[in-house]
Amino acid sequence: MENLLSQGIELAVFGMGTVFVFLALLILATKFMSALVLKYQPDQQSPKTARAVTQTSNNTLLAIISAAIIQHRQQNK
Amino acid sequence: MENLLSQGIELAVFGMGTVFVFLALLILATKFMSALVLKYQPDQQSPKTARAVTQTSNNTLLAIISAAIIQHRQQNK
Amino acid sequence: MENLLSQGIELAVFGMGTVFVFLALLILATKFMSALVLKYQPDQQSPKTARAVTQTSNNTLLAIISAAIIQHRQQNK
Amino acid sequence: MSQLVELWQTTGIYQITLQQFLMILIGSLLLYLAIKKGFEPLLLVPIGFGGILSNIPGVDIAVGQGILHQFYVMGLETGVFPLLIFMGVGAMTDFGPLLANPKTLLLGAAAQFGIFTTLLGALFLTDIGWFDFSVQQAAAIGIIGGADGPTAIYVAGILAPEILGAIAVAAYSYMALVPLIQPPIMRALTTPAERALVMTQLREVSQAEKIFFPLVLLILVALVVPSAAPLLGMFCFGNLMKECGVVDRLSDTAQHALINIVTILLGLSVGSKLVADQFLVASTLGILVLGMVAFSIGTATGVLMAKLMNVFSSQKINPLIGAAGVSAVPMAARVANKVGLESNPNNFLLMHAMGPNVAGVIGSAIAAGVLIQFAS
Amino acid sequence: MSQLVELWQTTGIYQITLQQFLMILIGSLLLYLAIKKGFEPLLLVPIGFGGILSNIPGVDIAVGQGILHQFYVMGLETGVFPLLIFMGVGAMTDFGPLLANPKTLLLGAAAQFGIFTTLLGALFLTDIGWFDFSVQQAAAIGIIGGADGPTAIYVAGILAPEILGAIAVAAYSYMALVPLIQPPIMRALTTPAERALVMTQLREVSQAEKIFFPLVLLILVALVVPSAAPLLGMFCFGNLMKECGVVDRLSDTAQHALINIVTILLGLSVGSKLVADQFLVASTLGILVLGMVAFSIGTATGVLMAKLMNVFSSQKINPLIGAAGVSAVPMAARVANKVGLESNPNNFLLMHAMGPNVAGVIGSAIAAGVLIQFAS
Amino acid sequence: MSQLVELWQTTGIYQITLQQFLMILIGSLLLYLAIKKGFEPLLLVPIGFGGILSNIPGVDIAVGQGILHQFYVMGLETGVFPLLIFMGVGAMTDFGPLLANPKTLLLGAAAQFGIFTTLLGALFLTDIGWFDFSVQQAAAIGIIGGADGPTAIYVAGILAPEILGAIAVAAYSYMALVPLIQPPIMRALTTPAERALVMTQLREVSQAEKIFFPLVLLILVALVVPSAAPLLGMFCFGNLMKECGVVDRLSDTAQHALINIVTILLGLSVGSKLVADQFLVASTLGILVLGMVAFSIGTATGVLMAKLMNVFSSQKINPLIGAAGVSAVPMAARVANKVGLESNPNNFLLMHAMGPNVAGVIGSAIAAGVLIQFAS
Ligand code: NA
Ligand code: NA
Ligand code: NA
Repeated sequence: MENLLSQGIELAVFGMGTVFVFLALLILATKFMSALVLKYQPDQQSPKTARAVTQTSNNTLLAIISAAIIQHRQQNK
Repeated sequence: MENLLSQGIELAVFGMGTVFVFLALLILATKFMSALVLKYQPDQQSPKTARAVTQTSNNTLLAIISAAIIQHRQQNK
Repeated sequence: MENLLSQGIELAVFGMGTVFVFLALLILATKFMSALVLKYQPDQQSPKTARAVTQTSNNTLLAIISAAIIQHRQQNK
Repeated sequence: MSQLVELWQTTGIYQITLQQFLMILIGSLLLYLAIKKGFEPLLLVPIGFGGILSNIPGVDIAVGQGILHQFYVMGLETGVFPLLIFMGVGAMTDFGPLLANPKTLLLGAAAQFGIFTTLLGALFLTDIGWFDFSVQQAAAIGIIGGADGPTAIYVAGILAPEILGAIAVAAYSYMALVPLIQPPIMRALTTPAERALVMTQLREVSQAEKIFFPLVLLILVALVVPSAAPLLGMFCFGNLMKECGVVDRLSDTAQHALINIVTILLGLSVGSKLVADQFLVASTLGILVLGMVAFSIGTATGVLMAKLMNVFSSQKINPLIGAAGVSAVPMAARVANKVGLESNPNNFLLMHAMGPNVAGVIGSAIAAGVLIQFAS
Repeated sequence: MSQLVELWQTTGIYQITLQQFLMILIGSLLLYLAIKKGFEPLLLVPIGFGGILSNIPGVDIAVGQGILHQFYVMGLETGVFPLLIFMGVGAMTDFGPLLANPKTLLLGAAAQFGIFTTLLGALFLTDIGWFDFSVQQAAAIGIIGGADGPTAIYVAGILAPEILGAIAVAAYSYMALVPLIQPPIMRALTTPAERALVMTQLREVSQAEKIFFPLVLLILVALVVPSAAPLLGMFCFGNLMKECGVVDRLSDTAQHALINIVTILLGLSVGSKLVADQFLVASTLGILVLGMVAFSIGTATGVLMAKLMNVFSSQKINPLIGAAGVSAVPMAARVANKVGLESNPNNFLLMHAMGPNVAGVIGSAIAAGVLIQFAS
Repeated sequence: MSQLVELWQTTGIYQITLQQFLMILIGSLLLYLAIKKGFEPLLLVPIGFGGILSNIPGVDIAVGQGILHQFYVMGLETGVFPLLIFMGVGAMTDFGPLLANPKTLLLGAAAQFGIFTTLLGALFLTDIGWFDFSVQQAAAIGIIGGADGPTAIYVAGILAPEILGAIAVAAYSYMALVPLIQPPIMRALTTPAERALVMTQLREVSQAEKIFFPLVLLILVALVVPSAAPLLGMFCFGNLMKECGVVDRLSDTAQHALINIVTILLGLSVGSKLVADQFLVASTLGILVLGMVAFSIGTATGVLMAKLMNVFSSQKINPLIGAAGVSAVPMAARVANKVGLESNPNNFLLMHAMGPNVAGVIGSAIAAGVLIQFAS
């Protein structure tokens, strides 16, 4: 049973160590990646924004069409 | 073959009996459950209604936004 | 190896032949089918159109409802 | 030259048998009924198309490593497909009308007479030597009278997979034929005055009752007929997901993406049982006739039970809604409504008929449990 | 008469054991918590219902050819279900807040102390003879502290399937209890001034960074902890589908139809491990207690790490967001926000807490990789 | 200390081979092409990512019990994934333009020359000793020229699974490269006057014709080339679901949830064939080169056939639409349209090119049937 506990302690030490080392490395890697990206694409506009714009226009279009139909209806009354 | 038919009759009698007994029990259980529910939650409002209200408000919101856009367009004409 | 190539040539000839024969037959079958259809259902209206009409009415309905809500809001201002 | 002969021998024209040709015609007929006549198209389009695929000569589609056989092994031999469909149906079912008038559950019981009399009929036909059905086969044929597709397929898959194709085709065809089969029986067994009876409006049912009902049903199944628990368990699970209001995204998927995917695969799997050598046998004819008998008897006993209940109860029910007890949701309820309107244009039976209609689903699932328990 | 006895012996009333009855009550309790109390309903509704189904006497649902056992074999024994869920979770995760403040990754590391101390606790309890956990079981119990459902189920499925049911129930219950478990610990370890600390607003993160991050993470996993690659690989794949912007239809399906289908099947599969003879054992009690300890320690070490970081760094972080490092996305981040608002009504920590929150997912997946590598 | 060494030996840095590193680069290249260049992203994102996952050292992902290998066994060894994709593609295909001008089917036939000349090319390269392709492998390589992803994967899965990865990568890459590969060939083989030819507008096609077409096609396949029936059967089934108008919910699911789920799983499965020891072999280079040749020849023969048809027919067709006969739907049709606009700004060929485009799908499926029949 002594053996079981010592196996557990070993597992805990290595495990927690790996988790910390990994996430520390990930911090470095992430900062490095972000620095690279910001260096080479400083003012890149995200496609999400572009899409949002399109959608807004579609909604506007819809509103215009609705308005037209409403007007048409009112004229026919 | 006689055996087959008698097996069938037995199956039919027990089967139909089970179906009736089960559904009769279910009537009792359902009535009992409904009585309990009505006793302890007499005026419970169903979440469905609440949701429907939210949706209506959303539609109203949409209509308001549409109206605003329409007005905006008309002013810019 | 000679055998491999000749097997390949045979496969290519039969394969290409089958493809052509099949698609030629398909042309005939398709033309025959279209002729039959046009003969027996010359002025069939496609369900797609019917559905499109329904949808348009729905949109119109929506526009009407929106207009009503807008009017209602304006009256309450 | 010899290669050209070899090539010719790979064609379907060379290899096709008369039986396969006939089955392709039958598959086309199913497609015609589904597309042109609107017969349960969600199932009969995949079944009919699968039936055609299964009878293409010279290629393994419904046997061996063929795709339809793989679907069959994956979903029908295991029971997974019908149970998932049942879960989706549960998620689409509203027990409100049943909860408002629980005694209509008895109508759902009465309509299952069709199942058991047909079982006896099949054994009688065997007794007199016209057919040679085993008890298992007779039970699977009887369940056609349950008027519930997934239940019929589930039972047939367990008790008599060799006749699954014929049973599924019969079940879905007759469910589609409900508007033709039921009205004459309903009219024959009722007077115009009975048909014109207007029922009192159903009370509102609370959310809590709808949440508890599938649990009450499940517990009762567990205590009384455990062998029906796979079917009704999945059904109640679907219904609980719908009603509990906290897992709407799961309920939506169960009602749409999941049930649609499974319907496609189930239909094709059933189609794989339409291979000529399994379907073109004398027993198929017997199954088709017996299935029709099962439907008719279930309709009749449902109506008669309603009349019987009116003898003992002061709160009268329109006997037409008894016919909805066979299930065939929601077709049978619509038929009851339509026949009711004929006698009294102000008589709206639809919601009243939904009670026995879903009761019929429960009833036939219970019957299925009994048959699986004692016939397998 | 003898047949009536036989019929009676098929009923559940005759066959049910006390253990099965208790498990049906426990399943009902899970449904109550899920539906009435809102405890992680997406998982606890299927798990609870599956648990009831699994304890119905006299019918094979959770064993043999039963449907829930088939789901279990198909998806949990193979690891397919938790990995597909993880892919869907990846497709729903926004790494923006983490990318804006990468050092919060350390908080996600610190909160994994709960995993390993609980592992040691389980082995200690075995050492003193209270329980009899193997190293594999201890590791699977510890991972409850990861506060991540699919990770816990994936690890338990590999290391200790016999206690999978208890582990899943504990993991999802405690994730739901985060708003009760965490605040007292957070308040005990921080001063009002610390809790009131307002953090500087996060910078905008570009689309390109969001696309590269899952790839950077994947490569680092491949180089350092390959045993975590199945979990984090599927997670990064889902996230890349979301962020890359060119496969939106796949990303949508991963976030909706696919994850919903798998959630239903996974929940039912987990429910199949609630059969009485596997769940009603002494070790279940130990698992429930140890799981709670794991959560609490993880919360505490997350908060303490945040305070430690403030000692060394000029850019202060509010220690409350350290508690979000256990994962339990997004519940733990909301709790951090709520506790922060108590001390300072203008202190909006939600976005700041999302960083350690998703870091906790990565941290516990790494811990899972180590445990699978060394304990299996 | 020895444990630290052991820990170090579990890392990827210690275990990775040069081949695996190269394959991770290739996977990243595929992701780059898919995300940045828009190369068939729906397939190349999962394939590229799967390729990276498959080459992570020290963990079983693409072999044994690994998740990608499980997907492979489940869906590619069985043929289920490509057939379900084909069903979904069928449900998205509009045969209207083809029905309005059926003789364009011949263009879809002519473009399959690429398949068979490439097959011969592969065997010739084996004959002269540069490579060592079997007839099965040569056939699977040839099918790249069919410019149809699921067909290529289906054939390769049956005839030569060991080179499936290279074939899928080649097929999807070249389909994405159609706008670069085709125009020079098209310009070289046509005069400006030919390219400027304006075609007469297509007639309206009735709903009934669209419903009957998949059935006519299926019956003809059954009679003439049964070995193509699994592929074209599922394709026609999908198309019938779309056109018949009575199973819209199934058609919607086949076009969205189902095809998306299968696309994710198929892509990852194909990625599992990018393991270094299977992909980094000399034959891969041969496959990539031969695939390009196949595409080019198909394009050329499509154009030439159109010119040949103009010799014999009074109703002239623009030879550019012949290039669309390779399939690569809808990319090749768009390319034809674009090249046509260069010569005549009022020349809209898109709808005219859709006919040969979908004809090319049929043509390559027929070719696939012949190859499976005679080469397996
Ligand atoms: Na029924
Ligand atoms: Na975690
Ligand atoms: Na093609």
